[in-house]
Amino acid sequence: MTLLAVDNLRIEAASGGTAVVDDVSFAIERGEFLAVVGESGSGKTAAARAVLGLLPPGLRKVGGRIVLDGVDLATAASRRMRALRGPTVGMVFQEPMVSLNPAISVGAQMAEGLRLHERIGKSEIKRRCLDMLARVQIRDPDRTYDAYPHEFSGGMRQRIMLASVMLLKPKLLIADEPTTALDTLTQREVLDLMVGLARDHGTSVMLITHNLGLVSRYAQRALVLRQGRMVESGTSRQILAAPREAYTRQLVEALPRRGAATGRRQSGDPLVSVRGLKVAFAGRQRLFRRDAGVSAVNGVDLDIGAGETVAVVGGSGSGKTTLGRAMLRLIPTSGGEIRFRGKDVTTTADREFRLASQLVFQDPYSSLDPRMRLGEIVAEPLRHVPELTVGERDRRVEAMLEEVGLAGLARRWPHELSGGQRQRVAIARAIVRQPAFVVADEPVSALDMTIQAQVLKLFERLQAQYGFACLFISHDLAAVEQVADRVVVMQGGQIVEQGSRDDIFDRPQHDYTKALLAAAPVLDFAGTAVARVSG
Amino acid sequence: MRLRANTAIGGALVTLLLGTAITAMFWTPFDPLRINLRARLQPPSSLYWLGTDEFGRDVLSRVMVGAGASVVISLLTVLLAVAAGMAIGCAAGYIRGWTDRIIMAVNDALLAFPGILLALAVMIVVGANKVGLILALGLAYIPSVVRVVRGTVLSIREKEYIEASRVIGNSEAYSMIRHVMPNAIAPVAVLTTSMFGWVLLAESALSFLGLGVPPPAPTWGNMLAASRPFMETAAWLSIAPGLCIALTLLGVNLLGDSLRDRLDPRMAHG
Amino acid sequence: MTRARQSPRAWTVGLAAFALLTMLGEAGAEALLRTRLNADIRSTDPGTNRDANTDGVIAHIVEGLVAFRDDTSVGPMLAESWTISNEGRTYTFRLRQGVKFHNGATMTADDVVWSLKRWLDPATQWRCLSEFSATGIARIEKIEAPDVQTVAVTLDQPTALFLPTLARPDCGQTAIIHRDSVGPDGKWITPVGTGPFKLGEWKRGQYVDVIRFDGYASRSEPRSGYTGAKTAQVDRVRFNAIPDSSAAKAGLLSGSLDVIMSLSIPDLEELKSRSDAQLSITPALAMTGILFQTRDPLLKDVRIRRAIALSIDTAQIVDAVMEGTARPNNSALPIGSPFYSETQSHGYVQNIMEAKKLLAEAGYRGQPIKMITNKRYSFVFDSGVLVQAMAQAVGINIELEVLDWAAQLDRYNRGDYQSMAFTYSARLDPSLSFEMLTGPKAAQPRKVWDNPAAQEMLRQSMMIDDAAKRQALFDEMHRRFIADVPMIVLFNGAELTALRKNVKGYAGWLYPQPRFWGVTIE
Amino acid sequence: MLGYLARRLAMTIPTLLLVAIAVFALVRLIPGDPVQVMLGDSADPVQAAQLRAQLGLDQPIPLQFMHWIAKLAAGDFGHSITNNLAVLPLILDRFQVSAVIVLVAVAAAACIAVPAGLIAAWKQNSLLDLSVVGGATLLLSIPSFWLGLLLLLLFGLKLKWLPVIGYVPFSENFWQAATFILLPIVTLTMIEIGVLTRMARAASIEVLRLEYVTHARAKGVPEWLVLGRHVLPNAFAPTWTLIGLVLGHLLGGIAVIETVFTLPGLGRLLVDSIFARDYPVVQGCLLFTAVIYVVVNLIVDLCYPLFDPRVTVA
Repeated sequence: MTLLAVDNLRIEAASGGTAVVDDVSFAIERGEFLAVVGESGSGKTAAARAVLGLLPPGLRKVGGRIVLDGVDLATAASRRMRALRGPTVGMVFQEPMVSLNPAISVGAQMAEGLRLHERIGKSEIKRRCLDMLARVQIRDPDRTYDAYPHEFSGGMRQRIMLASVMLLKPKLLIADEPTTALDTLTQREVLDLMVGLARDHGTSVMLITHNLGLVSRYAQRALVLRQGRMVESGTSRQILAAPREAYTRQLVEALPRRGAATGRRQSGDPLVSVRGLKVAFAGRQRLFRRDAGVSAVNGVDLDIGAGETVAVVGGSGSGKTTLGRAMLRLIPTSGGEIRFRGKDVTTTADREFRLASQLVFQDPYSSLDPRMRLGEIVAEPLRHVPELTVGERDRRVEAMLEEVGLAGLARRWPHELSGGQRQRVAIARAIVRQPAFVVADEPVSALDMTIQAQVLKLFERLQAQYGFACLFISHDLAAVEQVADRVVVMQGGQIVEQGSRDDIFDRPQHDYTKALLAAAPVLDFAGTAVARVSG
Repeated sequence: MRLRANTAIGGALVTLLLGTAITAMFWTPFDPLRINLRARLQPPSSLYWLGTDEFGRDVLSRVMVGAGASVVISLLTVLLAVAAGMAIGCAAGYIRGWTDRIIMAVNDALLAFPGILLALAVMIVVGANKVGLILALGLAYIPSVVRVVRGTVLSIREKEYIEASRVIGNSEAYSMIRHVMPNAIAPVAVLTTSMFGWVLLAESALSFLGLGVPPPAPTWGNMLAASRPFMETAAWLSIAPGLCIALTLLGVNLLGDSLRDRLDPRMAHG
Repeated sequence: MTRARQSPRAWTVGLAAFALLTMLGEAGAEALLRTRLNADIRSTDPGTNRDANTDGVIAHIVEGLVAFRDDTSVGPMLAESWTISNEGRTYTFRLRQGVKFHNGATMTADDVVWSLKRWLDPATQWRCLSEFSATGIARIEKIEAPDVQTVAVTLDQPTALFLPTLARPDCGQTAIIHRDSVGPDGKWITPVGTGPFKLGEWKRGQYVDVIRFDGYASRSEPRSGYTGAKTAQVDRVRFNAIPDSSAAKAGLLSGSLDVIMSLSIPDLEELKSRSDAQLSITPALAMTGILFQTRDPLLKDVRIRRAIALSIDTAQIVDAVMEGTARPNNSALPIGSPFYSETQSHGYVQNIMEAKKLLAEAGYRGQPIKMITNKRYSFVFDSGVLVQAMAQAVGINIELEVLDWAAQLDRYNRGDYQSMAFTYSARLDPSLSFEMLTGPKAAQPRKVWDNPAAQEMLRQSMMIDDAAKRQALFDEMHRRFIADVPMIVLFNGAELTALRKNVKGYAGWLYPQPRFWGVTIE
Repeated sequence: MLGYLARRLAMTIPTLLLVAIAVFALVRLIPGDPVQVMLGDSADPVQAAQLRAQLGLDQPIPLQFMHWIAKLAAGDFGHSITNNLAVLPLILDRFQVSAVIVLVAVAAAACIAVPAGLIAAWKQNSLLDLSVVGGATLLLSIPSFWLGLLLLLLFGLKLKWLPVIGYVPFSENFWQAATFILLPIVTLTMIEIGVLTRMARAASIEVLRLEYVTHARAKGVPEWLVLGRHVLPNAFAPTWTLIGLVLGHLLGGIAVIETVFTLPGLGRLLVDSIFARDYPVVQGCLLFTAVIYVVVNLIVDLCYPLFDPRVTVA
């Protein structure tokens, strides 16, 4: 029996009349798991909000019909709508940091829904909340009940969120990118919990995601959206294994895959070599004492050869970003040494090392000065190339921009560009001085799938062309698999395993590495990618 | 682009203000300084549109000339406060360490005084004239600017493009001038518009407390202050300059809002 | 009445009601007159730690040998009469009989000698001690009491100012007080005087009361200045310290005050129309005018100063500024002084042509002249604005600079100004009126008129006691004063006092201080 | 908590010391001195010198400063030069007047402004929002004393509902006192409504955008409860900080309003003392004002966790 039927839905921006969702139809049966797949701007979130009748300000539904559990939402009064929200349809949001009210205790937020929708006593409410907290594997439900959201990590908050929604046993659960902000391991845990709970309560799930791996792992059916329009729908298997539409194919192909083993093996002396590196963040300075510090990197040994790509993987808090920053001497180290071309650069401000090393940032929005034009941004590193004339410099900038596919855009401002284009600018800025060593800190994780693929490809090509060594920091194992020569796995500030790419991916030794690989969402169909769920 | 209501109204009011100020440079109905003891405290009439004051001077002419004086004083004051505040705030926010601590300690100490009283005291020290007024009010508002600028600089410092600049090999001073300052200008611009309003208010408040721009040159503030004893007998004396101040402030505030909306579109309305 | 400290706890309706009840219970037959001071008095010790408010209250409690009359001449007070001998150097006072101190003791020559000697003791810190030093009017060589009703004072040189100085209110009228006023260590306790009122309760910061002295022995002639008949008709006078003049005005209109003094001109219009208030407008001795710095490179040229004087219409200024409560006066002597004669009424007559001619002769080409003024006294400020406007009509470029009163006083005392609109407080003797203007600038920078001939005439006027001779001197000084234009006197002020309709018998006089003897409440 | 309090108080000491130095220096920089004011135009140099010696003003400035600080440390603010009253009781007395007005006005303004801002944000871009923002901006643009004068003109002179000027302490007659301070309170309230409404609206818009609001709605929570429970407490936190700043500044700075309504408040005392060069009172007032500012901010910070449990004061 159909739980939700959406017919010819059309949503427009209130101001301009631009369609955000245009003629979208789909249905969800009871107990079914539907994935709605799309990149940014596909209208997938707007469509989901429309089901709740909670479109954000600035958007309005202008056409189509939504029937939820036999109720046509267009005719439902707001009181009727409120009665539906909660017991009939619940929603889990993307950003765990802002989806719980910081001013109200966890228990009160969970109880709020129960109090509104069910006539049960206080103690019964509390009992059910505690049960649910235990169900989502919160360690200390009693303490959690009275605690405030800010005391929990992102993964824990997402569990609390899930618990508070599932408490009402909704018939439909809408999950809007529920794990995008979490690291791979946590992502897996939360999603497994969600699916388990949904199964227990017979809840249908509408999962909104851009991650095809999740689709293949959890969803029975999938719907692909692009710029507000439906591209394709069908069973997950059919869509992923045999996409009919070009766009769907493009999405599937954009999944990173292992390249041929390159010949970029470490040979001779390493370009950058790190021994026993330690980074500790000082505690807060109090009036008379200093709080105990946190050790973020704790005794790391690492060699990177010229032209080699070494990937650092690990969950959040593993110290991988700190390692990258420390190796570029952007944050002070508290122990160990860094050598560049055999020279100790740990404590001295070495100009040669500074000019020969570069960094590509994760967030393309904050890494470009909004008050500078692209040409100026890319030209800035060339200030420190002394013998360059103005004409030569301009030529090099223009050539570099062309190299990253932004020819002729030197006069543009960063805010005029898309995320992918910005990341290209950031890469151009890093490469223009032809560095020997580049640290790329999650360079693609903020980008859409198809864009990720393009940027990774660009990065590979540039590396081949300019021959710089690269420390590639990522939690996305798929991307790592595509670009890395060697892989270093970090946990708790230490390296737990390192080896060649094929060794790590095919023959992981350490439990943590195995867990990471197991959690990585990959397509488990024959054809495009190989499932590597370890036993 | 859609013309926003606040941009339109604010722009119109400010244009009116500037137009009046410029017109007054060349023409006013009467000499704003000419005393006519035979026509004292005349209510508004066809001859004197806004009436005359206790010395028989034409209120309309004085309001017109006062527009220019008020604008110039407010602009220069804001300029002084923003320029000094920017420099100090940037230094504190970027150098940090002891410099920052000392600057902020002094700044906090200054902030602990009500600005208007600080200005009053400074005004007595340097003398009640236009320069003194600009100096006094400028000084009184520098701490607020320093505070905003420092906060902004501290948040910009954490932006990745500053780190990028460091990675490139740029010196701290270069990063400061090339990357931090330009990006700190936007929030300061918003502050500037509201400060313009504060200064206009403070100028009139100072006059009210007995120390403003010296007569006979009219400013709205000293006109308003002088009107107080005639509240009951000649209300038009206080209504004209008061309304001018209120309308100008409204215009400036609305323009400030539209500027802020442009920087932070989420706050937009209408 | 319970005067609870104003604490939040007291802001309850209950307590307010209690206060109301006690207030009602207290309302008896006592005749209470309530007036206002703009600030609390500084002490009860006459002529030492004092200001104008202190003087005004103290004048109800203590009296001196002599006192000013209504026309600022000096008349006997505790003295019955006096004779001057020894070439004007010895003053022999015959004391009145049966004068009682507040403690019941009868005044004798011994009390007078003790009091005078106490004033002359530097430890007393008498304000007017310097007048009797080498730089002052004369030194006192001897104070004797030949008998119980006679006191003789011998000076080192004759002076016309001896009696006026003794009578000066700011000198505490050189009060004759009983020894019980001070402790054995000489420290001040309380004024045990001979006045028509005794000191009552002094609630610092709020009010000071004076209570009728039933044992008062009044003079027989009618009330005149600080002397004549002084009978207290009310039981008690309360001087409330109310700093804000508007609040005081509201107090009068609401009936919580009976008398308020020193009203401003704008207040006048408002109060005129009120049926429950009456006004008392008296010419005052204060003097408002425009001061010039004769050492200024520009203003040292008398032609420019004169041009300014000729550019203005004094009568019009006074009329606009004082709303008809004062008359124009270009003389240093106040209108109402016995020495104000026909000569003094000749001042400057507006003459635009002449002014322009003088400016051309002086080679004046619009150089700015700074004029300091203040907003504390609206009549000073308004005078400045009007003089500026009138001078502009003949091409004189005056720039006004508004200072606060204290800063202006500082500039005045240092002589650091080009010109200023200024107001002088009351001087009770014509010599003193000139003395406040005349003097060598090198030694006394605050003096505006540095003319050796005038200083010599002033010195003589202080020595001679003969009225006709003094008149001749003052007339000559006036002519020179007008010719030199060290300043332009514009007008003497007016004392504006408002009273509730039921207050009878009040009269202002030349000296701007209230007198509550002879006043009744109906 | 106590430790935090102690630390915060310790941190204010250098600030207050700086304030004290600044105050003292500023006061002595002002031309003219109390002796000249007291003696007026008849200041005889000998007398003036005598009086200066009596008041201790003839000593070197650093020495005067040391004396003042030493006495301050013992809690003695000195005595007024003009009327010889002890400074601290004088200040406290006047402060009561200002404090009542400011506290009542700011509380009233907050009670009106926060809901108004919340509703405007909730109905963002509607006609209601536009009129709330417009009204608030208008109130923000009116000079406080002018507004005060207009209110005086209307209610005091034309309608004669309220007394025009004056002041009666609450201890004397509660209702009469209330009539005297009603207009000043209304004036100040209207001005502050402008500032606070805009702040509350901006903060509410920020909060309304956050997902937990949608989360609450997605649970079926009715709209009034969404606003009351989820938006208001979170939007109030930044407004609360602003209220603290406003309070801190107003408590020392409503001289203008006190002048319009002739109230014997702290601001007036300070202005009058500056004009009288009453050094001990000026110094005392300015220092007191600074202390109030610091204390109010401390209280605001201490209360902040009530609205935002993320902030702890430990």
